[in-house]
Amino acid sequence: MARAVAILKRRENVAPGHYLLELSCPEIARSAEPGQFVHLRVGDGTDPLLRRPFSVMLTRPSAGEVQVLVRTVGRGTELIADHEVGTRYDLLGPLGHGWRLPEATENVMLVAGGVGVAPLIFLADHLRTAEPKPYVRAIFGGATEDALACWTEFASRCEEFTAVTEDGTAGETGMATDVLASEIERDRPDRVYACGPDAMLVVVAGICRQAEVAMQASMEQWMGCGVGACLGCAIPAAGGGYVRVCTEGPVFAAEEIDWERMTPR
Amino acid sequence: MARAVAILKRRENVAPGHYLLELSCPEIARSAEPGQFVHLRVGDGTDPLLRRPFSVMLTRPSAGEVQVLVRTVGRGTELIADHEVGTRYDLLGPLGHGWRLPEATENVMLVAGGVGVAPLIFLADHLRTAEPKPYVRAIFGGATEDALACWTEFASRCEEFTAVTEDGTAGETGMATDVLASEIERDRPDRVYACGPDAMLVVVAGICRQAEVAMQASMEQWMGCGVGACLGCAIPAAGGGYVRVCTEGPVFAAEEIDWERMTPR
Amino acid sequence: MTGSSPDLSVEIAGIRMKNPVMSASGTLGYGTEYEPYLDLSALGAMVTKAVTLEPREGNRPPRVRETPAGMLNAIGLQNPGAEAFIEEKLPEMRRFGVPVIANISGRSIEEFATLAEMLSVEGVDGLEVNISCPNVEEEGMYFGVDCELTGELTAAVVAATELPVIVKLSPNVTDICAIARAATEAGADALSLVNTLVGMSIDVEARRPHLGNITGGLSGPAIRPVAVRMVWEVAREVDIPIIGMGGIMAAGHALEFILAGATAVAVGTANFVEPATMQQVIDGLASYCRRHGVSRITELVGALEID
Amino acid sequence: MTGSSPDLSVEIAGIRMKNPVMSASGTLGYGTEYEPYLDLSALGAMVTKAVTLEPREGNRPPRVRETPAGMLNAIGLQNPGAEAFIEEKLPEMRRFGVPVIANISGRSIEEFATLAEMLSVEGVDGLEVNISCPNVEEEGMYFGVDCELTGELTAAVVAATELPVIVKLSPNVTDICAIARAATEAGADALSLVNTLVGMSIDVEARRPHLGNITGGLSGPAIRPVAVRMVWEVAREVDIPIIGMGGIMAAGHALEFILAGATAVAVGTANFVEPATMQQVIDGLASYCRRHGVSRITELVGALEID
Ligand SMILES: Cc1cc2nc3c(=O)[nH]c(=O)nc-3n(C[C@H](O)[C@H](O)[C@H](O)COP(=O)(O)OP(=O)(O)OC[C@H]3O[C@@H](n4cnc5c(N)ncnc54)[C@H](O)[C@@H]3O)c2cc1C
Ligand SMILES: Cc1cc2nc3c(=O)[nH]c(=O)nc-3n(C[C@H](O)[C@H](O)[C@H](O)COP(=O)(O)OP(=O)(O)OC[C@H]3O[C@@H](n4cnc5c(N)ncnc54)[C@H](O)[C@@H]3O)c2cc1C
Ligand SMILES: Cc1cc2nc3c(=O)[nH]c(=O)nc-3n(C[C@H](O)[C@H](O)[C@H](O)COP(=O)(O)O)c2cc1C
Ligand SMILES: Cc1cc2nc3c(=O)[nH]c(=O)nc-3n(C[C@H](O)[C@H](O)[C@H](O)COP(=O)(O)O)c2cc1C
Ligand code: FES
Ligand code: FES
Repeated sequence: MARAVAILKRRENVAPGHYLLELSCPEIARSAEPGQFVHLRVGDGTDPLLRRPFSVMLTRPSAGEVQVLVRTVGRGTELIADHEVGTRYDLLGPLGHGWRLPEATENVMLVAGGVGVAPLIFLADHLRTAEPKPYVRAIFGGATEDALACWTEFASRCEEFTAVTEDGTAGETGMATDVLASEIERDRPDRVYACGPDAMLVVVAGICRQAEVAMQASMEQWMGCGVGACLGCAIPAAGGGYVRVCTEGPVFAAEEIDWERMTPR
Repeated sequence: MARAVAILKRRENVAPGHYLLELSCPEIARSAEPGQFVHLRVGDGTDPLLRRPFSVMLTRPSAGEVQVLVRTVGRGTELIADHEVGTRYDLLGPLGHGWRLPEATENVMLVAGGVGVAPLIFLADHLRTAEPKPYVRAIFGGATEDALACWTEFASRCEEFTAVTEDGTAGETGMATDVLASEIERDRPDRVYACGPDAMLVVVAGICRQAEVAMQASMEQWMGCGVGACLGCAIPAAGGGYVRVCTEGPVFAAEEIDWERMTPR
Repeated sequence: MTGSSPDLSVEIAGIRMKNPVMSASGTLGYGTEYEPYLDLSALGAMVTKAVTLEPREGNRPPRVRETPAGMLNAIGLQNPGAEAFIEEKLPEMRRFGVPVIANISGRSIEEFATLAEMLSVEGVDGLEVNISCPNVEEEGMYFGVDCELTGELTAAVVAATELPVIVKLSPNVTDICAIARAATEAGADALSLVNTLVGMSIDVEARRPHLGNITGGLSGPAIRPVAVRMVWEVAREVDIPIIGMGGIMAAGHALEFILAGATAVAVGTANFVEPATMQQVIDGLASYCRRHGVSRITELVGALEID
Repeated sequence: MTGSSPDLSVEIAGIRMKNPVMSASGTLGYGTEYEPYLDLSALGAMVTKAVTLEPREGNRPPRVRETPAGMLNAIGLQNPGAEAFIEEKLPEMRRFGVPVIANISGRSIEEFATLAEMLSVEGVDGLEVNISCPNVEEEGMYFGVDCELTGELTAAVVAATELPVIVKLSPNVTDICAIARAATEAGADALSLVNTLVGMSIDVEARRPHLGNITGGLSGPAIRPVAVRMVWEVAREVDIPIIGMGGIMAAGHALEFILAGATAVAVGTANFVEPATMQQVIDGLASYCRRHGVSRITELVGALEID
């Protein structure tokens, strides 16, 4: 947890509205753990004003390199999409608590929705070299093919991989959560790791509770400080009150969250 | 008076804190008259928010080219100083009323202070091809050599040229206004054209009134709209009330302005 | 317009507008200044710069200054006065064939009433009573922050004219709803909100205020959250139409005001930044309606969902 | 510090600070969160997040949202309560060796008084009375917009503690000077202004407010002109020291407040943007003083030149 300067080495438009940033940032590359994020300042003015949080997708410590996958949804991400190679970013990180790793021999399931794939790619990459190695299955869902950015990076790091789109433009047709349910039927995993839209995570949490499968989820919330000071990134905690996505999270055990109150209005 | 898109073809750091922009903008190149300005939007966001006014320094109608000299004084100009070749600017112009040209055979004096040289270079360039040609003398003053950006472009377009700096780092030592006074002594011009800091213009106006030399000045004021609608760019008018720099000006005959009230607080 | 295009027309106190987008007072001059950049005949309505009884010189310069995502202005109601307005400016504004609303500002209730009478002429479609101009001492501000005075002033203007009376409120108050109620109960046909927030900025090198008037009115995107909040609060208190304004730069911003309860919106500072803003907002509203299957823009007024 | 360095020290109601730069309540957590990014021992003082009698869960999410050059927040006074604060948080904050000012927020005058008593402990150097937190209904807001209540509340707190009492004013009022006078006459030792402006923003696609609390407090550069204006107005009305805040991102902004009449300044939202802001402001103030031959920063307080 410190501040760092990252220099944009490469920017690739990996899918419509999705940009893969290759950043040179030795500190983060060395210290980031799967599931952690960086809080990045876009520009040096007031538009945008606040930093923007992005999960670390991959690191190459030896090369001092960090990869981040950015989906354009507004002002900040659209500016990033236009940045030239050589752009310098001021960022805070690595921030938050990442995935708690499985017992070695476990059979784990990774469930990604859209750009939520980023922290799961990092996890899958990490698990590849775990000793002895857990068996890793993955489900990657999106509205259309366009939402499955970096799916090869994801698939190539898992033993089994299922892509699913709502419109059937890629992989199976349907929702990631449907696939999860049938996969649990077929071969119950010991643990589920999920990241994606709240709506998806709520359903995944429901399925896992039912099937009594341990689950961790990487959550999102609009952020102020990113370091635990402003209490802006609160989400409902199990048993009442709130937890901070930036500090207690972004990765939480399913039991820590009040999924009832998480349900999108 | 219309809107145009200008594309940055070349950006040269002609002096410390001074940038010469070569813009491709056929409409402005064709229609701009000496003393007119363009109202340029820096970026497409809210930082900065308002457009920034800049005088046209030179045009090459055939090439559809416009030159602007920018001195960095704040947010907008500093952003401009960093813009890459190829940057597209949205601008309004040419705006305002330019220099009223002299009777052909006149003996005219151009007095420039710092970046105020821009509209006078355009005027000098214009007078070069006037038929029959007026005799053009010029004085270019600044605090130091660094403030005499584009002096060669200026000098090369005048019959006589005197540079003057307060610290003597270039040309004579002193103020442009001192040189003007002695030049009027030596050989009284029929008309003086001046652009520079308010403090300088006030003194020039005083000298010209004394010596009964006709004078025109290009004035500055913070602007809102740039087109006459907001009444934001007011400066004191002779006989009371105010005139709009963006519409009645930026070039005014000395008699139109209340130099008393112009005197910097 | 094809059959499928949504109906953007709205009515504010009897003033029919083909769309809800108007110019904010003091930001479009008298229209002509923007002719080269914008088809003014496409607007829902045009609002004039404040008109006063006598001509006004306005404040000493500098009069405008940029601030973060906003600007301060202290123009000081510079205008040629009611007579000159009617003779010289009004005919110019009529040319565009859209409703013209005269923004009036007076020093006393009597002056407001006299102005209202004078401006009740052919070609003026409504009056916007500027009880909140923050730039001239002892004037607008004085009325707009007090319920009683707001009521008296409104009643006096309503009595002096047959025209629809729109009262423009100041955001520089503790309880905007109380002022809104006072104006409504006194007979206002509609409300405009908000005017500018009183602000100030300083040149720290010179140790002087940037504005010749020391303080000025803050406008632009910076104040939008405050303006939207006030429209939302007032819309739930009164049942006369509201014209919302404050930092509108795009259709999405206009929609914030409409969803919060505004029947129409006005664009001010954005005109200086992008002269085509009002056209862009009109087009953006139409496409939003299409995208969301909204056949009448009026369906969106106050349609904010709260649980 | 070399002999030639300017003296940045100031005193606010007996609280000695080595420089005029403090953290704004609720934006620096309890300090520890920022340890990796900033040397907190360099600050003039630290102000806590609001402390309430009982623990508070805070408001439903989302709680923050960016707006043009600003942000809306509706945290809702989430805090562990006075006891836990004193036992767990205060010792942490003491470690940095700078004055700690506790920001207190209550539901009733009694609760404020009780809080003031409870927090009058070793290690708390002053109390900032938050009569203006705009996020919790029937609370802060309720006091801060009324002169009488502000007076009563201030008097009650002053009577309940030996500590310096700083009253933090709400900008959401018609007459900030009246409130300032009320607090001063009731015995306040200093004033903090401003708290956040009440604002709101809307997700037009979802037709819902961005914040779970619907409205929130607007902070950041967007509000700076309003904050500077209020400090300037109040500084000419009262003779107790003022802590100025609202959109300070750099030394130049802090100087606007100081020239307008603030003895000290607080940095809030900027901490989220750039954790080193407070250090940068301190350094910038020193170099400004050198550049302008100012030997004591206090010489600049209220040094704005008006003619
Ligand atoms: C811990 C964490 C990790 C994240 N990792 C990634 C990532 O790896 N890749 C990626 O593309 N995005 C990621 N996000 C989301 C990303 O931070 C937002 O999309 C981004 O901040 C939007 O900025 P903007 O200026 O483009 O959008 P804005 O203009 O600020 O807002 C546009 C829309 O984006 C959405 N949005 C804005 N901020 C957030 C936020 N903090 N969380 C969720 N939605 C938001 C809202 O719907 C908003 O209406 C992450 C968010 C969090 C909290
Ligand atoms: C008609 C006209 C023609 C101009 N021509 C030129 C030109 O050819 N080259 C050039 O470099 N500059 C020119 N200027 C000045 C130029 O517009 C300002 O320097 C510029 O707008 C500053 O923008 P900024 O964002 O960098 O500064 P800001 O951050 O906005 O302000 C920084 C400082 O710049 C000064 N400033 C800001 N706006 C203006 C303004 N409109 N007029 C005068 N001073 C201002 C103020 O002292 C301010 O404190 C002209 C101004 C006018 C009115
Ligand atoms: C330069 C300028 C002049 C203005 N003049 C007036 C005026 O004469 N009368 C009035 O009621 N409001 C006046 N206003 C306020 C605007 O009409 C509008 O209420 C305010 O600017 C908020 O809208 P905006 O943020 O879109 O600019 C003026 C605003 C600006 C920026
Ligand atoms: C996230 C956040 C939380 C805040 N919490 C408090 C608080 O608990 N008590 C209080 O008096 N002010 C609180 N404030 C207001 C700030 O202390 C400050 O008055 C205001 O934000 C203006 O300063 P700024 O623009 O520098 O942020 C909070 C502000 C923010 C942004
Ligand atoms: S973003 Fe500030 S506490 Fe999490
Ligand atoms: S800048 Fe608006 S009238 Fe001149």
